[in-house]
Amino acid sequence: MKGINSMTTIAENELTPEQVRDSKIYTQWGLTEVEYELIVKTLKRLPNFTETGIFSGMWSEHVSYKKSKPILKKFWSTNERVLQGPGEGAGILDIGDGQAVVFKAESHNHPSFVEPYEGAATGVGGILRDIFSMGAQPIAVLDSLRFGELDDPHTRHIVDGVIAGIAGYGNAIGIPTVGGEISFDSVYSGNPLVNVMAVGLIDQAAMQVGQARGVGNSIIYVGAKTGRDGINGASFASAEFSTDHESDRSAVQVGDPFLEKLVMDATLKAVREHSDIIVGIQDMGAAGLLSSSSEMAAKAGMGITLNLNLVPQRELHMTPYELMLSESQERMLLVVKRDEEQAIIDLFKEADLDAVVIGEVTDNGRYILEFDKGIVADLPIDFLTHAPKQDLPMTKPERMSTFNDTQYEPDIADLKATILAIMSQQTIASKASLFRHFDSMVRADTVIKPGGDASLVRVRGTKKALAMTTDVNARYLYLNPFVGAKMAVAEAARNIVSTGALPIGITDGLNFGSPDNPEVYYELDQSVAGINVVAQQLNTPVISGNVSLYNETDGQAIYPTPMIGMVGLLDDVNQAMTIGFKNPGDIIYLIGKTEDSFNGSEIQKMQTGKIDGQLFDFDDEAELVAQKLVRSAIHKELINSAHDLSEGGLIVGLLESSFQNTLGFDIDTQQDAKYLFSETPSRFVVSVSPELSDEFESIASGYATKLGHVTHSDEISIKTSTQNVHLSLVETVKVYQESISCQLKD
Amino acid sequence: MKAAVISFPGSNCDFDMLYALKDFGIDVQIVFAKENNLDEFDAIFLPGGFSYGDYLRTGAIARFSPIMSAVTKAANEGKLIVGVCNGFQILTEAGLLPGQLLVNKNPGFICEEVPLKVVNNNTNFSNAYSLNETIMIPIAHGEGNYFADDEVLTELENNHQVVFRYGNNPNGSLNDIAGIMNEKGNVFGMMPHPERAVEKVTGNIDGQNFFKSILSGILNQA
Amino acid sequence: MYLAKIYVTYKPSILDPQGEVIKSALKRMDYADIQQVAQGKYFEVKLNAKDVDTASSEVKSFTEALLINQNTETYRFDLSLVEDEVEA
Amino acid sequence: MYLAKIYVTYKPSILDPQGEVIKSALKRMDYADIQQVAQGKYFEVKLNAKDVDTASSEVKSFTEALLINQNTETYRFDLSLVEDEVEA
Ligand SMILES: Nc1ncnc2c1ncn2[C@@H]1O[C@H](COP(=O)(O)OP(=O)(O)O)[C@@H](O)[C@H]1O
Ligand SMILES: [Mg+2]
Repeated sequence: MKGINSMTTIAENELTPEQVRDSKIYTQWGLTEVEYELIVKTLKRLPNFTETGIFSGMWSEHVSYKKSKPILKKFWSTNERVLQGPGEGAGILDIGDGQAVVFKAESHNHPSFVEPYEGAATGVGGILRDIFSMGAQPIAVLDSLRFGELDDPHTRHIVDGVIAGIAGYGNAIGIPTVGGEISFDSVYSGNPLVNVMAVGLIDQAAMQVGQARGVGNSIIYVGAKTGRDGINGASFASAEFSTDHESDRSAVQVGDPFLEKLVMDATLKAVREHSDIIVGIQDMGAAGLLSSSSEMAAKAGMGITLNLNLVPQRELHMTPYELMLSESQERMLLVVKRDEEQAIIDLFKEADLDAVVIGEVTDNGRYILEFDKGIVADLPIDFLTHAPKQDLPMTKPERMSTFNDTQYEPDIADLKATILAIMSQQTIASKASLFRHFDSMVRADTVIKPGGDASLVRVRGTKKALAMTTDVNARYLYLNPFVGAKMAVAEAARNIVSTGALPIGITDGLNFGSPDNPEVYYELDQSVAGINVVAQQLNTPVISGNVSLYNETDGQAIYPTPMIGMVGLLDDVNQAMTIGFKNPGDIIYLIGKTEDSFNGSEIQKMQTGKIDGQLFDFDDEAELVAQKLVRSAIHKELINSAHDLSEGGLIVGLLESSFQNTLGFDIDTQQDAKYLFSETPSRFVVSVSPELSDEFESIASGYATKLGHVTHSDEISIKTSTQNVHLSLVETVKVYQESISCQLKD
Repeated sequence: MKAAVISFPGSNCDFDMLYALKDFGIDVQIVFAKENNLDEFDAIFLPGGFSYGDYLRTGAIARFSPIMSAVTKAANEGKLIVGVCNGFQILTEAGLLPGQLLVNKNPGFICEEVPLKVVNNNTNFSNAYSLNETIMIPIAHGEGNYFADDEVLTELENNHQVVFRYGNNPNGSLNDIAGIMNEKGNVFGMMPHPERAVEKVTGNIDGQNFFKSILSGILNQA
Repeated sequence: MYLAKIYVTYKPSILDPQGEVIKSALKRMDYADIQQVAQGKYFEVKLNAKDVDTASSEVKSFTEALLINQNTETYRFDLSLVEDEVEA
Repeated sequence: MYLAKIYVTYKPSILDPQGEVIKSALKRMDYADIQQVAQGKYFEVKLNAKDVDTASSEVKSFTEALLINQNTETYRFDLSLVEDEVEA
């Protein structure tokens, strides 16, 4: 091996190791003094410019999870279905018959703020690569979006761009965007959240891992050429924002869904036809070629040597630093058995794609980069891929101790006006004017499209279907991160259960402010704890996820927002249940008890402009009972619709069930009218044919309350113990459907 | 009797079309755009998607791919040619159907089930429907706004070449045009996706009669 | 070698919805004085040809064949002589 | 009123996939002498401004903010004074 002295300095203007040290440029790249000193001490020399950049990328929070790992370790992630837990491109669960479902979530928050279209588009591209790099065919995309409020013109600009970006990428590559969630709150105005989740299907025999095993095996680069886009995006995503963001635009990548479709199809073909010679596959995501290559080697306990002159380049005169840290999209790394490369190269060439051997697996445990006949980096892989962990202090947020323990008392002097106002709230109103831009049906497998609870995608060739959803009500977490996180998992599961499916697993997107703030770190810790409790009760392990920290702008942190992506399995797609009322005369039941649950509710936000007070309770037992009851009623074919209750409470659930097939209803809640708006968890609204109501009541007695029945009239009639109201279905639908599109217009 | 579904780089509804045709018992296979011979096929389907990325103009590049000369030859021989969505855009670019598909009047991709009216049921593509029947078929496009100059439009109408019209024009198409055929009646294009509306499990079977029509059309010709 | 700069716009009779969208986005961003926006395409093509007339007729030919759709679009172009080197 | 003609192209160092696709289509169509194709965007924007300097800085500002992606694209523009009437 060539000694360190042969290392070359590349560009004339590149800093020398001494200049790197003296100028402290590494601090601008996100490395701390302590980390830099540790590097110097471990290497027993000064790192050169390229090596310093390499450490800054690999040790960024986005790649290394150095701050969140102590917390992430606590996730419960094993049960009888788990074939792959956290640690690979995506997690994998057994769904029987030799098949498996693969899923993961990814965030693109900062890029989407700076460059909404490309930020969101490349988010979709990135998460899809995580799925097909496992050897799985992507079958669905979901999103989870948080924006500021629509009265802010800049927010409207971001909303337009993000929606168009998700559509632009997902529609073109031909993977349906089947569901998601969107809500609005001013805490996100400087820091929107764009999380995307992708789901894939795989034959268990074809599973791939991102590992570089076998000395002498070849590292093959496939897909797009490397350009200067998104250089050091990983450290960009690991830093707080200031409003002076325009200069950061260059950290945003540009996506090409056409190219990705070619890469996806070719990669899957390679897996089908050459699984015997492919050793590992890894997508290039955060910190690009650098993190993909070093992590593949680290996972296999090997070393790696790359010749950077061989990397396909889109721009002239790129330096090693740029080549390694570029986040150009649509690129993959394959490890292929030595001397067998040609078959793989030919396969990609056939699709007009670059496929080039750029290096090999070694057994020396070192990460070596050659460039222009010299060595520009020579680092111990183990050290490089294990950033020093940071245990951070945490304290309970100040605000939590000031919260009043009484529940908010809604003002419903005018019940009709209150209902119409609730239905037009940004968070409640129909998002169809936004998700209509997503192709939710391509591949022709979508059974339940956006607009229901969970979405449902059939597994072609079987009777099975997969239910999927993304959920979190961050207002609850703001009031109480532990209980709020439990509620988020429970709500996701209720959505899955409403389709008849059994919840089987979770991916998460942990969106938080700066972990260096002990209150934020506490929120993160408590959220993970809350997720874990319910995940275990439901037997839904957390098999993958993503962390996005530093979601603050000018010191204003977002609400703790751990997005829960959940997947469920329905054995017989013919039993798929939907939220809409089906027949006039069907009896409507409420499952679950309604209590004073108003702190953090939609009606509190609407009437007071803020979220305040101690969060109401979550009853784990009641949740499990309600879910079990609904699933068994669906499997016994006793019910005609099922809809879970969440934001806005019973009134919103009833009306949404009514709108689907334009059927009215006539009910008497026998409770104070305010309970129409209560957000007590663990509740569903179901409708039952009169002939089956006895049988339904026999399994539901004690848990279900009869409310009334479905009608065919345009009228909605609601009695409560305090007030009665009649609504026109047509008028109410209009408010619900047009609220968002009206606000998005100028 | 054999059918081909053409797969252009960037096509993404090729398999949806293939499965739908198979469901109707048609012997069908995928043929790639690099190929140049379609002699063995009796009917040719151009599916939806974003051929070659559709960056220049929808269908503009696909039109010059090698397979298109074979498609043109087949069209001239009187074989059935069906373009759906991107396939329709390609057929117009290739001059096998008149007009052009422009950006939707309110720009942006729309995916929705929309009502279509069958305005000519005396065709190879609609004979299983009743005249003036309204069916629900999904659309999924950003550039489905049918445009042709007045002369061409008049000709289309006079020859009854318009087969489907939108009930609720979603994209600004002139004369509410959703699907047209050539004068000879063997080349057809539509923006909506009947292949997404053939199975009860996915919630809509209004597209079944489209395939039944074609099936009887192919049988008639064979 | 010749460099052709080709400008493609919609024919005046064709509505340009994208221009309208950009215009309203600009208004939202507080560029209040925008009156009208039209979006077109712009191509730079380098080609070899024995003289400027050949180059010009070549450009005309492939622009009409591929770059535009004559139903709705129109174009103009400038041609200039440039150095012979094409990078990458 | 001013008319700005804005030409957006990829930065010279960036190879553009769209241009590559067009170039290979042209080659297939037997335009053998094509060396390089770049596809860009072209905008015509009419705006009011009190003088040419204001107009110019306005155009610069919104082009950088909305019309281009500074990561990969660059632009130039011409500005001219036109009559006051806007159609449609
Ligand atoms: N919040 C989380 N919960 C569980 N697993 C996580 C979480 N965040 C990250 N992971 C796992 O850590 C691994 C690395 O994640 P990430 O860096 O986001 O992937 P990528 O390299 O594709 O960007 C993945 O296996 C992912 O599933
Ligand atoms: Mg990955």
